[in-house]
Amino acid sequence: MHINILAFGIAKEICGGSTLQVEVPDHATAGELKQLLTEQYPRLGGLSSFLLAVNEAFAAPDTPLSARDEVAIIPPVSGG
Amino acid sequence: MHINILAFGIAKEICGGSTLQVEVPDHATAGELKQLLTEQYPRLGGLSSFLLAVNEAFAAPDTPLSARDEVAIIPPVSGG
Amino acid sequence: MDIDVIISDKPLDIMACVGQVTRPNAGGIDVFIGTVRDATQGKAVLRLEFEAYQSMAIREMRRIAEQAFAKWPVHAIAIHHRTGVLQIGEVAVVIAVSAAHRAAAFEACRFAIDTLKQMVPIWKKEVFEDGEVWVAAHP
Amino acid sequence: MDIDVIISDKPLDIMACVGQVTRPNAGGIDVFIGTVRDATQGKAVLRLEFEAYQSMAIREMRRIAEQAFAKWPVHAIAIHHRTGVLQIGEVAVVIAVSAAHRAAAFEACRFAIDTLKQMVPIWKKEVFEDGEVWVAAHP
Repeated sequence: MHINILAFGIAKEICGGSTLQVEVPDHATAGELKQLLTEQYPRLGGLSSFLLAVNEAFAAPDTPLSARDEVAIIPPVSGG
Repeated sequence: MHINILAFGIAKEICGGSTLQVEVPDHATAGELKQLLTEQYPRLGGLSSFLLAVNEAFAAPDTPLSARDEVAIIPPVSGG
Repeated sequence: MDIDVIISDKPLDIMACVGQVTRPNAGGIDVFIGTVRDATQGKAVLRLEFEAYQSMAIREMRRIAEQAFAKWPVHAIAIHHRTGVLQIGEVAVVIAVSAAHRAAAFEACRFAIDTLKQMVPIWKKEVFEDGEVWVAAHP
Repeated sequence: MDIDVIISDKPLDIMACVGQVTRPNAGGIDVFIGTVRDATQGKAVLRLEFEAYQSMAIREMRRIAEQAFAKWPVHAIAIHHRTGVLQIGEVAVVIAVSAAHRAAAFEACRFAIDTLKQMVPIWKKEVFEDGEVWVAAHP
């Protein structure tokens, strides 16, 4: 299935845009998507950390994904 | 010697005015004056605490007094 | 729970934030104001740029306020965060917390800014004379 | 040391106090605002009256700020206290502390209000429907 992904901050620069589409197996998890993104964009692996959010909440590695989810790449935050 | 004393807050009410004059022996200390005030105005002894200030600083009991000092009765403070 | 959360690309109004938490039964209000510093680790900063994942950031800010209500007896919490380009001295964040007694206001306000900096999806880019850096991105 | 101390019988201006500590090298400002609460221990308060031993109170407030400078790396401290008759919701005290980093600002501000309440010769009378009480005067 296709997953639409939002990218913010430095992730937007690494991925070359604020939205991207990634093809994942059906029933893929957030952890598997993170793995796939790190392979596709190796510079994500060089960040202090990065998390995925699914539907506006931080996602655990075993969070299942569906094609309608809003997924976002969350590099280290630095608000305030 | 005569000591001029300022009274604030509840001490002003207990002593019946914002200034009073007390006669103390020459070379009297702040501790001795406090004792004398408590005898003269027994309700001061009923306060949670009271301190004397000499020349705008809290005075230790052995602080010596002179006739030109600005002495103040400081009942429990409650600013802020 | 009396929570006011704003993300705005317009200058923040500190007194509006304080006004959101002012209550006749509040004895103390603690306010934290985060401003743009002119230097970081000795290097002159020209300006900052803040970017937010707005919908999620609003959720997370609200969640922080809810957690503070669960931990301390507070009356109201307002969290206002700025986005976009900020010049030196401009206000990036204002957090105001009111409570009957000051200890709760101080502790909840400190908790809110500490947690915001750890959890809320907002990113800050420091712009220097010779380049730009996304803060905290790299080890 | 950058210290601004005021005792005034006019309404306090919160933003003026914040303005006194705003600096381009400050990243965080913590502000404590003490307001007149509408009740104390469940009893309705009509108004407060503050009296100060003004000259000594100014000295003590300045001393508190100096102690805070000795304890924490802060940039500027402003302590403004109101005197006279205050209605419910009015501002009795504003303390603002700026620092490069927020921990120092929070801790110094908390220290300043805690110490002010213990040491500064200012007295508060609570006026109720049926009488008046000098706060903390009696055990």
